[in-house]
Amino acid sequence: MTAIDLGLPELGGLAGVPTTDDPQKAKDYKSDQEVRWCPGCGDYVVLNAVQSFLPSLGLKRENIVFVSGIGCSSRFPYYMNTYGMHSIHGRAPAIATGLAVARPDLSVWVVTGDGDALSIGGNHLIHTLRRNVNLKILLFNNRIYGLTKGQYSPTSEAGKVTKSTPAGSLDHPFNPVSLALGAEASFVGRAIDSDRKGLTDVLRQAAEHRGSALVEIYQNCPIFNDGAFDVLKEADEAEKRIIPLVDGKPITFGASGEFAVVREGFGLRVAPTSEVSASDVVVHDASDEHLAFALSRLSTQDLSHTVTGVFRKASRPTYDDSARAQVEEAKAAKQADLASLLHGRDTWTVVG
Amino acid sequence: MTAIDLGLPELGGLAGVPTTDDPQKAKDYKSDQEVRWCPGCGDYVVLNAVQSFLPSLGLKRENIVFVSGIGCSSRFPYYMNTYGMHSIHGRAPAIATGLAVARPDLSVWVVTGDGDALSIGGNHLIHTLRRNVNLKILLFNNRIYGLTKGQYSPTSEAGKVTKSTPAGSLDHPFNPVSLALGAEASFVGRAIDSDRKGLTDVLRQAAEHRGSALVEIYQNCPIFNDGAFDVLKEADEAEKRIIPLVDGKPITFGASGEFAVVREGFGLRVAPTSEVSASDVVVHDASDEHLAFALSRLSTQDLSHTVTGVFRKASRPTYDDSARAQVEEAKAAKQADLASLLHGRDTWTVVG
Amino acid sequence: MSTDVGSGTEVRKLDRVVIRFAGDSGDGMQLTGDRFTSEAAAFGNDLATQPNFPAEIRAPQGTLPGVSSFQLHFADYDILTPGDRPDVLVAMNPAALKANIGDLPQGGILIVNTDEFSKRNLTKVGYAGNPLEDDSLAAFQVHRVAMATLTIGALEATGLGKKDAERAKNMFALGLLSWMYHRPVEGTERFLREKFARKPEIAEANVLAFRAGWNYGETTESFAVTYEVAPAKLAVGTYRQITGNTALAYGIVAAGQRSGLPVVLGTYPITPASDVLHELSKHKNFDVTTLQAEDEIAGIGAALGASYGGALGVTSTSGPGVALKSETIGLAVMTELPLVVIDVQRGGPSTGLPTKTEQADLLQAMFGRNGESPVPIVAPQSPSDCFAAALDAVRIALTYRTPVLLLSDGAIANGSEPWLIPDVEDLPDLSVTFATEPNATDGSGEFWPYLRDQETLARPWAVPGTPGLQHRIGGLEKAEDTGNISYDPVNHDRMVRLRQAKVEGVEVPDVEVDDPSGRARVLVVGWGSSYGPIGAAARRVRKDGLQVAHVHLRHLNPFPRNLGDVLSRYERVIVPEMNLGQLALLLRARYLVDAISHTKVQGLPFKAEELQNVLTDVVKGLPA
Amino acid sequence: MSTDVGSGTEVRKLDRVVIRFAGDSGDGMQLTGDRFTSEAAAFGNDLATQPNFPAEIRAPQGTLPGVSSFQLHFADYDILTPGDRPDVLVAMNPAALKANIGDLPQGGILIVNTDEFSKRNLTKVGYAGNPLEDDSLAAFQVHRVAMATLTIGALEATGLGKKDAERAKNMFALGLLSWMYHRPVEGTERFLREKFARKPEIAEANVLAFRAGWNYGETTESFAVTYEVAPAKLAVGTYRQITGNTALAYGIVAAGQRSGLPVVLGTYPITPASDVLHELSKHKNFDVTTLQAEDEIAGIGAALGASYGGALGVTSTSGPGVALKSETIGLAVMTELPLVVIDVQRGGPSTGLPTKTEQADLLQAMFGRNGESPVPIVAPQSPSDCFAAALDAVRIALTYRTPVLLLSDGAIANGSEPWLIPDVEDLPDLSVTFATEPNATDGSGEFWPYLRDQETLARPWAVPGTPGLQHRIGGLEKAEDTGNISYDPVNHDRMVRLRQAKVEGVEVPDVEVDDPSGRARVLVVGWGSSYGPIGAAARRVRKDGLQVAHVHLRHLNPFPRNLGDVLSRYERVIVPEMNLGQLALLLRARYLVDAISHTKVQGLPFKAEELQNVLTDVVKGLPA
Ligand SMILES: Cc1ncc(C[n+]2csc(CCOP(=O)(O)OP(=O)(O)O)c2C)c(N)n1
Ligand SMILES: Cc1ncc(C[n+]2csc(CCOP(=O)(O)OP(=O)(O)O)c2C)c(N)n1
Ligand code: SF4
Ligand code: SF4
Ligand SMILES: [Mg+2]
Ligand SMILES: [Mg+2]
Repeated sequence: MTAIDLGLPELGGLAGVPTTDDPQKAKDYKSDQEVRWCPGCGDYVVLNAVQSFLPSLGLKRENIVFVSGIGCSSRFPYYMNTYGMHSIHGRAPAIATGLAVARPDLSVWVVTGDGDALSIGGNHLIHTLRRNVNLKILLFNNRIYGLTKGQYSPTSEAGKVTKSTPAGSLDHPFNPVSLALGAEASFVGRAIDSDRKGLTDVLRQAAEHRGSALVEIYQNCPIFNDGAFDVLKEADEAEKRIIPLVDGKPITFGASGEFAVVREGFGLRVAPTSEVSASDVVVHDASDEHLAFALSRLSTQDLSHTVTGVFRKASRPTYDDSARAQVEEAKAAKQADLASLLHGRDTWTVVG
Repeated sequence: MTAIDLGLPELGGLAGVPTTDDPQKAKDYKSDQEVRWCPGCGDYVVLNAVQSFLPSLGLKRENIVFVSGIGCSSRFPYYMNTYGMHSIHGRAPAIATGLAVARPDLSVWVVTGDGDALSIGGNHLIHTLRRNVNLKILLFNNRIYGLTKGQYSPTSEAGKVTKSTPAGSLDHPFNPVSLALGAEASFVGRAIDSDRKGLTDVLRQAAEHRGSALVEIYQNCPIFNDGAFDVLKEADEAEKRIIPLVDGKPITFGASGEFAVVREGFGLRVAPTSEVSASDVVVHDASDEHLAFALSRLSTQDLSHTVTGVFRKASRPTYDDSARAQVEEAKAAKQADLASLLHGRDTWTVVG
Repeated sequence: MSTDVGSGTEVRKLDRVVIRFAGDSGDGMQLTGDRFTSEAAAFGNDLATQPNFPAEIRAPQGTLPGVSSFQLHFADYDILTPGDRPDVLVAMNPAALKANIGDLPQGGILIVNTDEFSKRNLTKVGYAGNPLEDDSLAAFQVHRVAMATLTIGALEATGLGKKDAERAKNMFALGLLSWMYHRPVEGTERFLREKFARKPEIAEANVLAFRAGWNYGETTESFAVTYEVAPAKLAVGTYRQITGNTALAYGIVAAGQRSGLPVVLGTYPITPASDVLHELSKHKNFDVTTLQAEDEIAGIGAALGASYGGALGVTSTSGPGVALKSETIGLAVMTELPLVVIDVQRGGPSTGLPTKTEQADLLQAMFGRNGESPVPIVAPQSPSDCFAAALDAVRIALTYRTPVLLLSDGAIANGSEPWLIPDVEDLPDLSVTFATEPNATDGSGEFWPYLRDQETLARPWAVPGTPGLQHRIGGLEKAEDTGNISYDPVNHDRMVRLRQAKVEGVEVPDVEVDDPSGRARVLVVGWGSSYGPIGAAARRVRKDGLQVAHVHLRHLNPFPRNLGDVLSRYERVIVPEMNLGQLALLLRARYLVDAISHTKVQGLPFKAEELQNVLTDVVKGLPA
Repeated sequence: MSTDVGSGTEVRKLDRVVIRFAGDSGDGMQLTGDRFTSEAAAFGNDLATQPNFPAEIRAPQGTLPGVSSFQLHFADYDILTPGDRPDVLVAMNPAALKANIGDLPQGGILIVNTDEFSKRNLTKVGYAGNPLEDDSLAAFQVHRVAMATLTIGALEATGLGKKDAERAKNMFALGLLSWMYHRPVEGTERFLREKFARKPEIAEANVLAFRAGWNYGETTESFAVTYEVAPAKLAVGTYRQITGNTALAYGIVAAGQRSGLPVVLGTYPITPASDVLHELSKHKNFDVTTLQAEDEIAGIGAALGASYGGALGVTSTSGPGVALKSETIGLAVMTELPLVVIDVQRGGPSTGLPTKTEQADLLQAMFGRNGESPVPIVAPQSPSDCFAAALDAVRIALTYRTPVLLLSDGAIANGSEPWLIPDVEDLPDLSVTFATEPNATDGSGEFWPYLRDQETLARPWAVPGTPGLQHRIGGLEKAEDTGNISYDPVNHDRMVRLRQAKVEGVEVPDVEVDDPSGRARVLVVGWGSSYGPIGAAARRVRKDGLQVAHVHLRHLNPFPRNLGDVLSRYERVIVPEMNLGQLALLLRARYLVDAISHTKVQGLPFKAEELQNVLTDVVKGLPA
């Protein structure tokens, strides 16, 4: 751990960001740019959810920044009436890190896609997570490259037939939640584009978390991967598949809680609630990294089960707070005397 | 999964690589290049171990290739009398992937450092692991950048004072085994430079595994991070700390097995063997990804406990086998008739 | 020049026509254009095409950014460009009209689908009034056709829903235009039946709509004139239509076959290069492996690894991807392995204009790496030429063991033209010889991986698996011959110069000067996709009785041996480029010739007319 | 010219001396050299130094690759280089002798530590016999000194183990040389006591060894001559020694202070640039944050993010790192944010010669990005000049809102020289003004992030947190003024030219021509670290009565306004570079001047003598 224990983790994710008492509306967060996603794209729903959610934080709008990479989803910042940068492919977490380090008074959000974050940008993502930079990372996972017109992505199922894989793709996909947990993430959540309430709830927890918060959002791309998440949207199927997490609560799901999550070895399995004893039902504990990992594995690629909500939330010093603390400490310890720096220890003088 | 099920996973890691009956010695694997690591560097020990181990595989030497990145450890290929490429920083897995795809008759090894593999090369590493390319990746982890003279690395402990972090580093380190597991690795092992037997055993299992095998090797850098693993080398300390894994065996350790690994929640803890019932002692199962993850977390940065051996070994089609199978299938299905390809479907003819 | 036919319609003979189909991205304009192209090709015209997509995947319907268009130029002689401006504009909605009308010359033919000109649609694109109803289109020959209504009417009997029926209106337009230009129609009907083989009712609907369009022209009297463009006298042989990206992919496949090497493409999708991957991924039966990597760096890394293993390693990308690949290109320079790096250039800098064309990566290709890191550069000059350029790039890569940069661009990539399909037997033999024996010249019996071929300066290609030739290569400077790491100052200097000499020594054909009269005093020098417009401009200038010579460079590094000589023979050298003067810079530096740049960086190809004016001015400005 | 002193030793006065200490990397040669340098500085000489490390961290002891050396040049006048060849070579072992003797001129002084000349050590480096015993060193003034033995002897009383005692032999050598050159010794003794403050017995041992060396000279009669080099007449002021990398780091710190901005360095270690990070990481009290990122791309990304947030973003690397950063530099060009990119050049291509110097990244800096992507380029000419160059780079970045490439190199980075420390008050004022108000010129009350300053063409810097100025930027082409995404062809052309014009309009001072007689007909043009050798060569040529003019470029892009004019005034222009002629290419292309390249790519700085010969030949070759 860092040498300086400032008790910083106790701060909220938004500490230091100026607030306003002026009432805000979703509309205030809409920019004047025409939204240019395809009709029916899941990105619209997420955009609306974010625009509706932000006013509840009561922040000064000018202190919010959205940084994105490249991809359909990465056009997000243009539509937000906040500050924003639509950067280059995969690099948004790196750019946002510099910004977050330089500016404790900003709420910095990263918007990225499954290709942007997990393909070209995979390294920046995992390093940002381990450093625990105070960024909220929204990963729009449509399991396809949208902007480049439909190649398979690192989250596409193996065997996927796309423009670039007419005989089927060969790669075993990433499970973004597992990957993030393996990369020491302090906060990982998941939501589904169509579930405004669930999404908003995860966004709120992410915003409140001090440190990197990765939120995977299942997002439909009606053009190149239509219906990828349909089974999670048809009511009866959804009930059998979606496992929403509430910290401290037993993990049950289904229309009337008829399914429960119980242990199996070091992992988990789903059982009819009626067939297990109440004490066997796993109680969610977002501070337990092992449970989080097991829940991530329960969420299989084929969506037989999809865990949503906050998998993990842990307190750890953030990189940016610590970096600023080091600077402040140094300033307190030693005056910034440029002349004496330039002179150093060994000088000599030439006189006329 | 890929559409073609060739039952390939049943193949050994070296299937397809030509063997020889000529007896081989360690010496045969030494190149004529002078070894140029610092005196006492752990890299020597690993080099010797690899050179001593390879003859036992009975492969044709010319069918072995070592590909490395940049770093002290990455000079490894120069010292091997095999084919080799000392490439550029962080990119060895990518280059080796192309080679492995093109050449099923080669045994391809990647040599890399904690900076090379986990800092600049992190993305290639995790993608190689998820793809399960048939590569053996030796990650020399000295928890420091050796070649550039001593900056902290992604595996250095937080708070580390180095040339680039006079006030202590701020990053929470990666746990390479956890990271690999989060990235869908099919084989992950760990060994300690000084433990020739343990190292050789992991190397053997890695070689036999068909798919990506990541082997983390704790390696001492006497110049810039001396003694980083000393506690694992002093006999009495080592006994209390090193937890060697044997698949199918209860996990106990200590001079006379006086410590045992038992469950705690979804994770693990160490207990005196005498205080737990035999049935509570966890039996290692390299096919259980949850157990592997728990074991990786038991191995803390401070080396209180260090699990060694093979954490995980799972059968999954390899990317390179599948890619070749697709090509072979296509060849079988359709003749390679260039003229007809060039003509396509719509032609017209201009006559004199 | 004109005759009457049965229907009473006058038939005018033309030598060339440019048609532009424009509509919403959902209107199927690309398909319509493609089909007309095929009809023209089947008829024996020469032709060239230029599609123009919106940047968005699906921009909102009916908006200006959502307009998609397809321009084709067909003629009774060999033409060079898709045409500067349309003679005929087909506008399927107000947005298409607004976005394209500026390009239609006075007197041009405008065919409008009136059904879309609702108040709402007009306001959406900022029309205050309805241009079909005021006199703003007075300068054109306007044909107002209710295409949707007519199509729906024609399909009533099919029982197809209104919405589905309306979808076929692009085929109505195609039918009408086919009638106007006396095109053969069988091909299109066959095509539609094949394309929708699984949905016969859709196939039938499209055929019906197509015929309805034809009949509309034939039966109504709105069209007083039809046009004939006779077949072109083209070189004898079998032709097909081909886009640049397809030709490039075929060139790579052919190179694999002619070299006997498996092809490994390591790549990452990016506009406008992705289609090279898409195309190659279909041809695994030619021993082609395509690897969609995690990023550009991994893509080129895999290609280089495959080359090291004895395959033909290829990577494809666009400008921003080249930037990322530059470190690995440097490694390929140092390890002296064959590698083809395809850059389908697009508008820059940074993300720039991803769907637009530009030639602004030449200097990046030359110099975009640390240290002295020379690479040969090859550029195709038209869509079909991508095939030959790819073979040539592979020839250089294999012969000289070097990465080669192949600079295509967005205009070539998506544009198409007829291609005289070569005989497979006539394709160059690209077979290579791998090293199999120790080669040391000191009697040591060792293998020296950097002992060079005296003629090509290439080093041996000794692939893993070859007994006795075990060796190690890498990015550190190597000792001459032995290839061992060397920090020796004099060796480094020598190796830097050897690598440079190797690239400078690449055999490339002399440039041919297109100077029919032999009396030109002005030379225009171009490279890449500007071949068409420059060539067309030169023809026009000559038609005006002025003289201009044209040299078009396929090889940008090294330059052809005779180039300096050629340049010195002219009083003025003018270099049109879709950048700020990159080739001009190289020519000036190399030959100290006062090459004058004419630059345009609009994401669009040059127009022949524009260059004609530029050249005319220069020629007329010469001292007497 | 020489006098006798008490000890009977003759004292000769010299105007300049070059000493090279050479030994095993474990022998402490860098420390020894540093100390001698400090002594010379304290004495008032002008001086310049050049360390030379092995590429390996710890190459095997006693081998050629393990040799480490430190050369210093001190004089009674202002000198420009660390010297071509040593007058005195101190060789601590056979490897050091073998590796360095080739540079010692005939008659040079050679001081050898005989203790290491064992059979084993000799064979290790390939000596058949002992060169100290045959006549192979006859051409030199050889002093055979058993330094280890003498040191151990001197330390016997301390009770220190033999091995520890022997370690101090470098101080013995220093003492001996200090005696020979009449150097002040107090500084060194004080230094040793401070350095080993925590291990007083080691401090004492080193002081004793140092004195023993001194006394050895004073008491034995082996040395018949000692030498004096009088203090130099330097500009009045306070001086210190400084290396290029330290000066660079200080320049950045100073720029932060003078601009009032926090500094954020985002970087990744790489030789020879890492020391910039190391140095900056020590100065957090100046509001400097250093971020060691996961790679070069993340490093520059973080720097750019910080700039976007209103900090001074800086990134530092060497050539291979620049290759990786190129895509992000392009983004900085497009977003028009200030950013300083430090490239401490090393031998290339690829990994190349990481510990050696080269100037071969100039064209990469100019052109190494996709599209038309202009950036200003600044190059320091000596170690201490890095300070001013860094301030200048920051000035340009902040004033014009642009990434700036700062090209240092390995020779400058590690070399050191005295630096006349500037007064802090005299440093330029770099303060910036952030945008705070809407600025639209159409009365809309909007904020237009791409509305340019008329004079500088810079856009406003509106940092997040500023109320009312919310806006979005990115890598896609922007509409002029509003900065909205624009695919408009004409806008793109205009923006490409505006970005170019902005960089071409950067204010840089005119070049000053060093042509003392005003009669030179030959002009030598250089840039970067070749300033010293070119300047020294020019002096020598002039001493020989010939005339040559020298121009040294700090600004490579844009070139100074008067450069074309200056070039045109000379009959011959010669451009020496440690590359294959990169600046020459730019000069030729821009000014059509027949600049002749003199190139050397050996990983080593030019020698003044070599350039003297080149220049002399050119001058003498002029037509009368
Ligand atoms: C350096 C670089 N490489 C490649 C591209 C092309 N590219 C743009 S977005 C993208 C992938 C988009 O996929 P994803 O991140 O999943 O976003 P989506 O469009 O699906 O929202 C690619 C390959 C690019 N713009 N830049
Ligand atoms: C593109 C690039 N960036 C940076 C470097 C400098 N560099 C070389 S090795 C290295 C890190 C080495 O650390 P590690 O991988 O842990 O290897 P070790 O030397 O410790 O064995 C760095 C930063 C480089 N050679 N190339
Ligand atoms: S392509 Fe897919 S992800 Fe992209 S905008 Fe269209 S629907 Fe959305
Ligand atoms: S610096 Fe460390 S890792 Fe590198 S060779 Fe020396 S001891 Fe080994
Ligand atoms: Mg996606
Ligand atoms: Mg390391």
